[in-house]
Amino acid sequence: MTILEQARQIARQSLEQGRAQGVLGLREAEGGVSPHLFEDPSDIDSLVVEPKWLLAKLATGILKGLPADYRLAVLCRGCDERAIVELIKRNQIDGEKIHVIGLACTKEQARACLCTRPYPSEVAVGDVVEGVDPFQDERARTFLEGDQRERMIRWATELRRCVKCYGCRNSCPICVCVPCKLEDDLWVGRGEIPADLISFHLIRAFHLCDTCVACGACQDACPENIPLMLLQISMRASLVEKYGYEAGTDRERRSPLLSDLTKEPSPGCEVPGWMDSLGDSA
Amino acid sequence: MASEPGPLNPVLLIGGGAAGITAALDLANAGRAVHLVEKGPTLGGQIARLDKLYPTDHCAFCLLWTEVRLCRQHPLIKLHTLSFLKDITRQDRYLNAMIIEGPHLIDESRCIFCGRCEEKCPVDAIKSVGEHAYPPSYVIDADVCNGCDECMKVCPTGAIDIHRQEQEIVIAAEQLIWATGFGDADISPLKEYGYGTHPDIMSSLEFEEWIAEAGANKGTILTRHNGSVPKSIAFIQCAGARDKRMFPYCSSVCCMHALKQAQWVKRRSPAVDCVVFYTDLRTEGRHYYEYYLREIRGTSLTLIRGRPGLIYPLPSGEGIALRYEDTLSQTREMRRFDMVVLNGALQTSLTRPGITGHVPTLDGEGFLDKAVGHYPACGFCKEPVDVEASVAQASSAALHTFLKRERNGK
Amino acid sequence: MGNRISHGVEGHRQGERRAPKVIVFACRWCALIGADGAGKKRVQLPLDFRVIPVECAARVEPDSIIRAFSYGIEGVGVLGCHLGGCRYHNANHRAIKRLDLLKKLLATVGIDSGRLLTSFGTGHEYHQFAGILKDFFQELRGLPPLDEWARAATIDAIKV
Amino acid sequence: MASKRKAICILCRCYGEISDVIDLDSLKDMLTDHPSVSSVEILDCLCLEAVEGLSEKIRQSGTGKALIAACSPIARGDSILRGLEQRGLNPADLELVDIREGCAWIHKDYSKGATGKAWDLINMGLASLVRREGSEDATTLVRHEVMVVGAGPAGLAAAASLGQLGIKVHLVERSKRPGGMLNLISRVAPDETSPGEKLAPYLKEVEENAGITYYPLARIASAEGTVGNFAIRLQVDGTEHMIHAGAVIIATGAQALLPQGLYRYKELEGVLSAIELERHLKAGPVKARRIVFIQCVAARDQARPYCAAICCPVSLKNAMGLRKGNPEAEVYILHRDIICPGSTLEQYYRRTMAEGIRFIRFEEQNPPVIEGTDHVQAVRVYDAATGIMRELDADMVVLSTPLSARRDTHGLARMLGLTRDHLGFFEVQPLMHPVETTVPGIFICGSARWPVLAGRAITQGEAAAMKAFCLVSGQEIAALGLSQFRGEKFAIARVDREACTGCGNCVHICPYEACTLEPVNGASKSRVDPMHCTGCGTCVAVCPNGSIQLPEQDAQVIGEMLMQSFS
Repeated sequence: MTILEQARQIARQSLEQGRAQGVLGLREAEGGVSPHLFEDPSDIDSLVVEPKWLLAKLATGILKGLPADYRLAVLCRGCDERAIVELIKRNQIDGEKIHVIGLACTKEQARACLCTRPYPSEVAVGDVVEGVDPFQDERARTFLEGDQRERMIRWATELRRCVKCYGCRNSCPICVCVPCKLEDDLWVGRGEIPADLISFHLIRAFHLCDTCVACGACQDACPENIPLMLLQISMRASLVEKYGYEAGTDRERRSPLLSDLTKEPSPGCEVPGWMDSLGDSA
Repeated sequence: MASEPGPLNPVLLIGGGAAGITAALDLANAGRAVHLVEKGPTLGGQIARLDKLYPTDHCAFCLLWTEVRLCRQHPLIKLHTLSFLKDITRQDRYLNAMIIEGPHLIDESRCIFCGRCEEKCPVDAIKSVGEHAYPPSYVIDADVCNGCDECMKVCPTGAIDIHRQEQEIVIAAEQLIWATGFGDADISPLKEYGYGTHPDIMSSLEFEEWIAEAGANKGTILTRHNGSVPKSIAFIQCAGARDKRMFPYCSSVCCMHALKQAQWVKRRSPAVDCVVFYTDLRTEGRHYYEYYLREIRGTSLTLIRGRPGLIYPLPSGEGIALRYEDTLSQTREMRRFDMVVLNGALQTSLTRPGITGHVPTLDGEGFLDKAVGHYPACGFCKEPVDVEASVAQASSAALHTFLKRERNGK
Repeated sequence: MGNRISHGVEGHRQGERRAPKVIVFACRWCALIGADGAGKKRVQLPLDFRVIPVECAARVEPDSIIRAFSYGIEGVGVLGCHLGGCRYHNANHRAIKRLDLLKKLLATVGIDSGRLLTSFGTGHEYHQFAGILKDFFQELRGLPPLDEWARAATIDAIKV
Repeated sequence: MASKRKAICILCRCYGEISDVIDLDSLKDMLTDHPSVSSVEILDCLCLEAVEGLSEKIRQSGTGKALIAACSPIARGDSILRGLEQRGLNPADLELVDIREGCAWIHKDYSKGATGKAWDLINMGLASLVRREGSEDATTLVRHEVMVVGAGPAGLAAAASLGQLGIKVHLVERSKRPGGMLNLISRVAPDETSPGEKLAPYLKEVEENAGITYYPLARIASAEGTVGNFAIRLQVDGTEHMIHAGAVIIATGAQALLPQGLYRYKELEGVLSAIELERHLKAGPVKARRIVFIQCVAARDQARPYCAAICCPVSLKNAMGLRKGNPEAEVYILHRDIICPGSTLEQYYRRTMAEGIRFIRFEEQNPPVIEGTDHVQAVRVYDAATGIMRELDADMVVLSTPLSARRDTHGLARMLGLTRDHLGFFEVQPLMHPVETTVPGIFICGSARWPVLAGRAITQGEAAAMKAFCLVSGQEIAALGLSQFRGEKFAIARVDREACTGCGNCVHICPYEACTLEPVNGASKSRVDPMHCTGCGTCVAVCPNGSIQLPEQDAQVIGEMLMQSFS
């Protein structure tokens, strides 16, 4: 059974067995593909899984308009699921109302996204392929390693092409703030194109430091193909290395940046000894 | 000279250390007038002499900071610095106390800390009241001052008048709280410790000031006799304390104090070999034992149980010799150190000569007699305690002044 | 002449290049007291730094640090209390974690992480504060200037 | 719009300390044309003269805002501000810029540069001043009542003292009888008074004082509210009570640890824990001839890295007690260190030695061994001081275990938002505030914060009572955050409900649990409890779109300051 057939079958089942009143997925119609909320099992034949299309933000919007007892299933990929988890943690989605039909990405897709985790927590459709280490990728490395000055020039050159279309922000499944600091003179000079090289891009990047799920939506959306996702990689790596924390993988766990060193110790930070427990009081 | 206390039932507080400050603030916050009598030029007492505090390694001034400012700014607290209690006469409901204040050769309220006087003074009689004192100001050491009025001439605000005299003030108060704290005692009488025979044999409070980050050496560890980096430092516990010849009591703060100092020495120059000679390691306070474990684990600090029998400077001048028995290995040894810190001989400051009238009686060990204490006391002058216990006592002493009132009221 | 010492920190005269501009976010409870002490002691410091007092190092939002760089400021310092000494119940721990991560981001885009100075519980004495500042200026002088950003913007894209 | 507002600008010469380096006159000229400056003035020494006239000028200046360029707040600047404040000016309308310590004194040799820097500093100050708006008062009326949790020595002392001061007290106790730990012991160390004597005055007060209500067999079901007005629901065997209190004093004490599985406890006859010995001694003289105490049982080790402070004095006291029961009794105390700090305890230690109690020091790494079949016969111990292995005949062995934190307090801690250390004892503020918790209005005393002897527990109880009294004797409490070392209402964080996305970052990062999320038509929005907020601004740094701010120094201000920093 092909991936597509698997997907359709599961989607149909979850509607028929009433596990969900609606399935959010992609539909192929009039020769185009677009997101669609399937509520009638008979429509499922038009459901498709390609291309990669992030539905998390859409799901957020849809759920707002739906009755409280409505259960929504979303057919989505690893990154998309992680985005949903992050949105749940940030109180944008009610975790009760949504469940995920996990779709694993193919090797090619993983490589294209430099995805470290090209599969959802529970894979319903497709087969798991292991992730890619972005630091092994030739192109990525030119942006992450090597001489500092060179990197500075390289990034400046890239960012200089920015036309400030806000595509990166709008396409990001996590960015939900209204108003947004990127539209505030205080942080980013208004009416400057290219956008302030440092403030626009670094503020955007750092706002996502501990929530970025590395979906790559920002750079896919960028008309100038600025490799925006590469800004996140070193920060994500350091969070994993220091705290074993990866955004979107655990609904219960909050970002380690929100707790002090006694709860989430950080290597290299010497906290007064009497704080780190030598045993419990029981 | 007897006069009625004011409507706010003023309380007279003797001593502006940690305990005094706390009691003063508590009373004032509860709406009572306070006369805070401090013998030094500024508030803070012994804590102000300390560099770091155990077990949190806070800078001492940092914790004192807010309290001192609040004291200074509180409308109900009248502060008398450079003052001491001369005489108490007791009426039925209140007391009259004679305070000798000053002389304030420099009027703190007019000093803008421009430092011209210090610069001008030919005999270096003028010193800042303290690195972190609030408000920053200068004080003239009357004993050093040669009476030339250069400072008066250069002072732009007319804050200085070296001819000011001390003045007698009579305070009518309803209550009195003793919070006179402690100081370090001279233990040269105990010859075996060799105090005074070598500049690098010092008391732990001297040592604290010597290694203080705010001090002359900016926190670097140097010997006193030639400013070289010491290779080894010995901390002698219970020197002069738990010792019938001097103070039979345990000063209770010294064990942690020594561990703290050893740790800071280690932190600043890890090469220094620190040895603590102890009798019982009394780390009973909140989180103290963990602090101690951290010492042992973190820094290579040596603990030896035993009190040195003899400490003397080596004739050749290179260092100080220690004769001791390690009572846990029952071995007699002789060892050379560059510096020796004598820890333990802390003495209540209550035994100040010259107080007349209704003075407190002291028990055999020099503390305010618990049995005959007419007025509440708190802090070290009541019994040897650490900061936490001392300020807790202060608050409870403040409370007792109210309770006494209630009783009197009934 | 007790407190008239010169720390030997030269102003912008030193070095051929213009001295770097520095913003220091100083925690009121620690570093600001050091800065104040430096004043009391008349320690001579380089001109081109500005202190912005904050109640706690944790209050410093990364955005304002980034914004400072975008204004052409070449070094930003965040100085707070020692671990376990924070007035606000370990708030400074959170600052430490956050700023560590920010350094990573800055390094990624070629802004040396040394340009973001974070130091905790080390600046409360006048000599410590002066020392930190002096070393910071020294380090910044050694780094490639940030106007590379502006210049780089005019160099043609490098093919990758 | 606040940013349109102007301020008057006062520059201080400080008798040349400033004006010798900084060219104040040219500063004045530049400032006169400044968009947000209404008038400029130079004075010789602000702190000594003209505060009176100044306040008038400021008040008449229309905007009532003033920027004062003088010395550091840590020097004299602070007193200037206070002076103006006492003359009725709003601290939010005053800004002190330090151009002495912060500029003139550290750039003596660069007059020109220093003047430029002063200009920048003043601009930064103005940026913050003209934007700052005074916050409205947030106050709560104070309930003149206090709830005391736990009727042990500490709790009783606190309750009794507050009662005497005419404060309404609710004394809540989990068991039936008041007295706590003292109900379990024979005599009180070190003065060997009976628990009854010790507690008599406090119990009397609690009984007789109409203002003190005693709730035995009570459980706390829920707790809400903040300093000034806590609302606590009580379960008193079945029935429910509602208590309102302006302050809460925690005196829940600690519990005795039983030496399970140590030193053949429960395996041999005659091996008892200290608390069991207390029971026997309470019942009457104990007829044991050879008694061996072992100190630091399950204490000062890896699992329990703390010294419970009271075990040594207690063992000394019990040793004396046994001697009273049987003057012939041989008593040995095996210890790792005798912890008797201070004068009273040290005297007591010496007295017990004089009485003939024998002390043997052992080392952690080779603890004593209990010998015997079904009844203890002897204790073998390596005497560290002599290096001899000794065999002591014994018909009774007493194991001194430490007091450990109550296991059942975590619920209480959660309800009141208190933190506990890893040993389970309640956290307090460091050193200078030993009875104050991180939650305003909640105080703590006795062994709940750290094991103490009854005497000290009572002192702490009184200390807590004093703090509570200061609080509840007032009429109302204003919510103040810390700003420049003092309480200011404009230092408290403020949320822009429109912008808030409800992400909850502030809720999770706030060290004081001051932020909460509450539903506002569908969405959840953050809310700051002004009584809990201390104005540290940690939340500001993690708010993704700056919807939470410190009015004192909001993002606008920081941004402006950065912009002005190098002109």
